[in-house]
Amino acid sequence: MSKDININVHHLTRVEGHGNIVVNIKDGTVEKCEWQVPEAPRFFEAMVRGRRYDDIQTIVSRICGICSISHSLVATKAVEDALDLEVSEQADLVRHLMHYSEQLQSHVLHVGYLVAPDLFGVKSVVPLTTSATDAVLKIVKCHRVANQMSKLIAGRITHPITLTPGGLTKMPTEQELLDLKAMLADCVPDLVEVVKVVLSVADQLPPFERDTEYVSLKQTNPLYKGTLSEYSFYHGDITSTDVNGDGDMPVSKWESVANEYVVAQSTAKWCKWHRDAYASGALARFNNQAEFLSPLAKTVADMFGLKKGAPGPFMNNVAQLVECAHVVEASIEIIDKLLTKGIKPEKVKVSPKAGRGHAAVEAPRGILFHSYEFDKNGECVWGNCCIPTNQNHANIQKDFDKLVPEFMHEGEDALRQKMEMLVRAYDPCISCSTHMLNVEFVK
Amino acid sequence: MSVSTVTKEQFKSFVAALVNSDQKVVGVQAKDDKFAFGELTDADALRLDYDVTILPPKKYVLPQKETLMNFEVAGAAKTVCPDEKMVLLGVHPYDMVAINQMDELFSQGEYDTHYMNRRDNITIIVCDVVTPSENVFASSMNTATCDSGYDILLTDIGDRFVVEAATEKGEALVKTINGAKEAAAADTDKRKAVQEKNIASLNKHTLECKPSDLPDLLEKAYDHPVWEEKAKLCYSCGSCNQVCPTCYCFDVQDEVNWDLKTGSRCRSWDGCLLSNFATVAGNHNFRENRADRFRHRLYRKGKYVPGKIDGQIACVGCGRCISACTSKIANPVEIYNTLMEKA
Amino acid sequence: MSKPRVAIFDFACCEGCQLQIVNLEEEILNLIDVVDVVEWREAMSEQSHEYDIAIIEGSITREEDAKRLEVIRSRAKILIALGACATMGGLNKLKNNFDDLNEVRECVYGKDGQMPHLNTFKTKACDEVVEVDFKIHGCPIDAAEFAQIIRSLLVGKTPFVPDYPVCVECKANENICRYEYDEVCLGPIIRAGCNAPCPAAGRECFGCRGLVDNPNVEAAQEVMDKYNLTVDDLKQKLVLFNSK
Amino acid sequence: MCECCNGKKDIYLPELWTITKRRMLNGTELFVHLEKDGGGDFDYIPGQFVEVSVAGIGEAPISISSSPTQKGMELVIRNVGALTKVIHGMEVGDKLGIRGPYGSTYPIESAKGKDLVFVCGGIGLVPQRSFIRYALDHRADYGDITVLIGTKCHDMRLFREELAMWDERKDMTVLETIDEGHDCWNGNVGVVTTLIPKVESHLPNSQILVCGPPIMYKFVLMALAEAKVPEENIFVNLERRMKCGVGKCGHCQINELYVCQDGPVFRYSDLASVPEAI
Ligand SMILES: Cc1cc2nc3c(=O)[nH]c(=O)nc-3n(C[C@H](O)[C@H](O)[C@H](O)COP(=O)(O)OP(=O)(O)OC[C@H]3O[C@@H](n4cnc5c(N)ncnc54)[C@H](O)[C@@H]3O)c2cc1C
Ligand code: SF4
Ligand code: SF4
Ligand code: SF4
Repeated sequence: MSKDININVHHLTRVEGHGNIVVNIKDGTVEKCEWQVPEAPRFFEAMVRGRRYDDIQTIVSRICGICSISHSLVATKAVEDALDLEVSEQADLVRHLMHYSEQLQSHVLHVGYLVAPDLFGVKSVVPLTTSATDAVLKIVKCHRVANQMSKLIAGRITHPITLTPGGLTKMPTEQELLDLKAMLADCVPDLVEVVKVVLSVADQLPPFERDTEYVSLKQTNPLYKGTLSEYSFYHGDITSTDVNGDGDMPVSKWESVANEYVVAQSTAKWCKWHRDAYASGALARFNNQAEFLSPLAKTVADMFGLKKGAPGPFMNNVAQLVECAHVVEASIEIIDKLLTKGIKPEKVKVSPKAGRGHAAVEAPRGILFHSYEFDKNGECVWGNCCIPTNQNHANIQKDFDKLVPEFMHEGEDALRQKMEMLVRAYDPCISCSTHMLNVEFVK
Repeated sequence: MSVSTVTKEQFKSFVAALVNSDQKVVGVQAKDDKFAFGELTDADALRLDYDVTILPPKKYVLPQKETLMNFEVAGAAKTVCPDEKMVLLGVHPYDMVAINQMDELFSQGEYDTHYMNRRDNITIIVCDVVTPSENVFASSMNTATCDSGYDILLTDIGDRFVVEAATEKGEALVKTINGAKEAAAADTDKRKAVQEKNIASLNKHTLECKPSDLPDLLEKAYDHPVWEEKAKLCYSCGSCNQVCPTCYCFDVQDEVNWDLKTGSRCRSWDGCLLSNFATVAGNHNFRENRADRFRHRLYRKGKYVPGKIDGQIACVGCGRCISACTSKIANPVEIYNTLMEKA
Repeated sequence: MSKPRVAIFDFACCEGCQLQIVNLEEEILNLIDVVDVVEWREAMSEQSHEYDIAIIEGSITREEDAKRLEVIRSRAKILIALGACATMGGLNKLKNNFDDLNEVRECVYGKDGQMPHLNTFKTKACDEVVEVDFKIHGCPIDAAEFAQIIRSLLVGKTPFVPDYPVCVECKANENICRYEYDEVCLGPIIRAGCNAPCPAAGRECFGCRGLVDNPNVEAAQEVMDKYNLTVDDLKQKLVLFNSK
Repeated sequence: MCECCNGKKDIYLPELWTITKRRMLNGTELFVHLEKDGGGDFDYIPGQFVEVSVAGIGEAPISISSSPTQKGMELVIRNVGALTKVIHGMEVGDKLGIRGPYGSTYPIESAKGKDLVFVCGGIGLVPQRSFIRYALDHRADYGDITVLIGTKCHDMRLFREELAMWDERKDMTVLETIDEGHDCWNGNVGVVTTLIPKVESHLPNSQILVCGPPIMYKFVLMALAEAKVPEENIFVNLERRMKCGVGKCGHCQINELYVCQDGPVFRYSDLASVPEAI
């Protein structure tokens, strides 16, 4: 086997994660090992300038199709923070449903369509449609349920419509919620089947671990104390496995968590908090709040032997499955709560004022921060977004630094495959985590 | 046929029973701040006190989109027959008049089986107007009440409904209302009073001529400046067409299934205000100017369609186009009255 | 007959439109039954230079992207622009409203704004770079419309794309018009085909499908007056997806 | 027809016909000869049209170009859009869906014993051919037959062999012109109206039948007015967008008239109060 390895994976064009992998190994020595992000910059922070407060969520939703709900939600919250707007309890609960629908949709898509082919040793989900038709149909069904849920609550599947600063433009009816609940309950057995399918090939996840700082939200909203939503996606302070409850950061200070910096190998900015890199995402949430998971979610974690404190990036895929189970059960709990109180029509009236606001939510692939400032007419004068994929870039690099020496003896193909799988494990974004890593070998 | 009275409670029980039967029941329900016809699943949701529905009940005789036939691509086709039976509950008299006109138009000359089958499968319960809508002018169009087309006529006389069965179908349904009593003269008098009130008061806009004068009026108004004036603001959005109970123009499109071997031919609503309604190959548009399209609608209502149905004016005064037009230019009364000024 | 080969490519965008293809759910299986998807980075590892139909998502903002698109065009028999970014530049054209793109760079990246990989030019729609055969409108596209257009093409039929405004579908769905709440809605001048989900969800149409062929924008001034709105209110909305 | 339709026919349901001959007349016009599957009656009169469809693609009105004196039916289809493009790709043996015949007819009865002058612009020759052939097949019933044909350019001329045969005949006159001159053309050059003075003396007592592109009518009718042709003697064959062919869909309306029922052949004098017609 040659001692030289040159991996050059290039052209992943996308805001949240078109990436390149470049590895040069000469005579067994790693000369270069880089995770690069060369996406076409789109300048969202500039594009919101001069736009009105009620258009912000519409604009930034387009940062990413797959986490559009999270972007819309966090922007809406940041605007509400800036304009001092209160959101009703009912609207808050309904927004949770909307957010859960995206977690479910994104996780199913990621694990089911994008990671599963790796585990089955195929290049895409296409061959699985014939070799594992039943499993694929179950994945599709869970995906569809999540999408129908988005459509009902958010007005459509991608790029939500109903979000508006101060509340929602439309509430679901009680009948619609009842139907949704039935649909979610009906989806549980299919989800369990999907979990079992993944479990059956889980040994294909590379045995790789690295001690990592995990950053996520932590529930602080009293409304959700003692409920399944205590496992927070939507409210709370910023916490990390390194602070252990002592030194949580309020969301308004997110910039001192992310500590963004520009690196030459990337158009996207990188982040670090207590160490030189941190990870966010499903595993980070799990590692910080596993005790609040729903019963089924805990069962799923047990099936995979996933324990709080798990250090391996590949376990993020498992944590996503755990969260799928969790959000289904948490959604049902919220629907019950909404139905007990009854849905009341709401009309949102907002008067613009000057101010600066910050917000954070957990996107499926990690913690997401937005901040905006508005003038007295409600026109945006400044904006800043920090997306989870960027927060994970540095950590991906650190993982590479450890993974390459550990696995280079397996040869180029196996190494490249592991590196691609590692990037995908972070679910950086649908585009990055797909299999179209265009690999060229320079011999 | 019978004329009876029922209490509101009795009527509600009747609706509840109907809803619980395997019969499809469509009725007027609240939709946010407005009203719409929709499938009724709960008798309590029925709102017979509504002012006007967003869309007229024409959507049940001529749906927004319906399949005419299924086919094999480049091969033979097979008719799709609408055979769903339904009770349509709470049609206002002006909308009934509009359906009567469409019945005539779709059955005269070439008989349209798709429309007519749908129509034959519907049992219509008309109810006299309780709350006038903001733009209704049925009084001007002689459509505040109606005397045919329905199976049952319902009038709210305060504490009770007067229920008149007008057909065998209607009679059979009325028989299932528990507690219906034969209407006394006092009840029918009250009904008459309601109807007379409507004849006088469903008139938020007043047409300053008899409807039957419209064809002659239009005869001389083709080059009136009002067409250009109004149409300057026309978006060609066809909202006025869509919401009109008497507009029935349609488009036909083929759709292919995923097997690429089968598909269906569907018709859907069209509108003469839409900019390409009269465009043909070579991009020649026979009604290219907004004003020409704008005028065409008012001529259809007041002259062209009447020419096909014994002079009945094809505007029933529901006022929907007035509310629906974002540019606020579609009011037929305002236009017809303007034409008279000059004349 | 061999199945048509389809390749899907993305440029600057959020990839939400590709996601809508995935959102066809079970129908995706029908799709791969009738076409050979030979390249689709979002979903599979394979790549190919030989395809009949190229589907392009995203707008063009860099020299290297323009070149790549030209190569794709030269290989494809049919080129389809997928979604607002591709059909008209979409939201990405918001940045074109700034006179100086340098200012934009620095606004986002501060002193690092001069790094070469941040070089972009004004956002372009696909048809500003190469010839486009069909456009599938929307941000994001409507999955059902996408399916309808693809099936039409596969049977050799020119797909039906409405050239009438959103109001047509909005009215057919019995939404309450936003103007009744004195809100600006772009529905009267924006191309239909989406089935008016925004008014149905209680808010205005913000124009993601682009203008109809012959919009009556001259009427706007007077019409806005009728609702105590201003043309500026209208422009504020129009700029989101319909910047030049 | 189905049980639930009260024994009524579905007016929208096409019947299949098979293409038995096909040939391109020029770069854009396809000629097809069709036979009805399973035989059966199909009675039509010159001037009428059929709704032609390919299931899955769409439907469009197409004039019948053959004469009822012939067997089968002939159509000429210009490649302009979704449906016509697909028909152009069809072979002998392929099938078309046909509904009809629909619409008004040429005055084959009332014109008996009278002279006929056909003014044809471009593809306008197609429906006129139906009457021309009919008149030739009933030659004794009609007076002089004159056919004026204007075509945009030499390459677009239709039915060239047939025109040559007509030209040979002693019992009819054919005059042709093309808009732009061409090397292989030594005939008339100019628009079709330039032929009218050549037959002017003939006109006032003839039945004039006009069919061509939308812009042609205005000029031909002006020339005919100058030649003092009474409007009752002029018949125009009009085209409009059409979806149903049976007077329901509203697309083909010209003021109160429906092209599918009141037309496509109109007596010009009946169009006096129909401003949208010409
Ligand atoms: C009575 C009558 C007789 C006719 N006889 C003949 C004949 O003998 N031979 C012949 O070739 N043609 C004839 N035509 C014309 C023929 O019906 C049309 O050209 C027909 O549209 C072709 O159908 P298509 O599906 O191929 O074109 P389409 O795809 O329908 O469209 C062709 C063109 O029409 C316009 N158009 C159509 N639909 C739309 C739309 N939805 N929005 C905007 N524009 C649209 C466009 O300009 C488009 O390029 C006749 C028409 C009539 C009314
Ligand atoms: S024209 Fe207007 S008022 Fe008259 S029936 Fe139609 S929608 Fe109603
Ligand atoms: S509703 Fe008003 S703006 Fe729209 S087409 Fe009709 S007249 Fe024109
Ligand atoms: S809400 Fe918008 S799209 Fe709907 S009818 Fe009103 S203006 Fe048109």
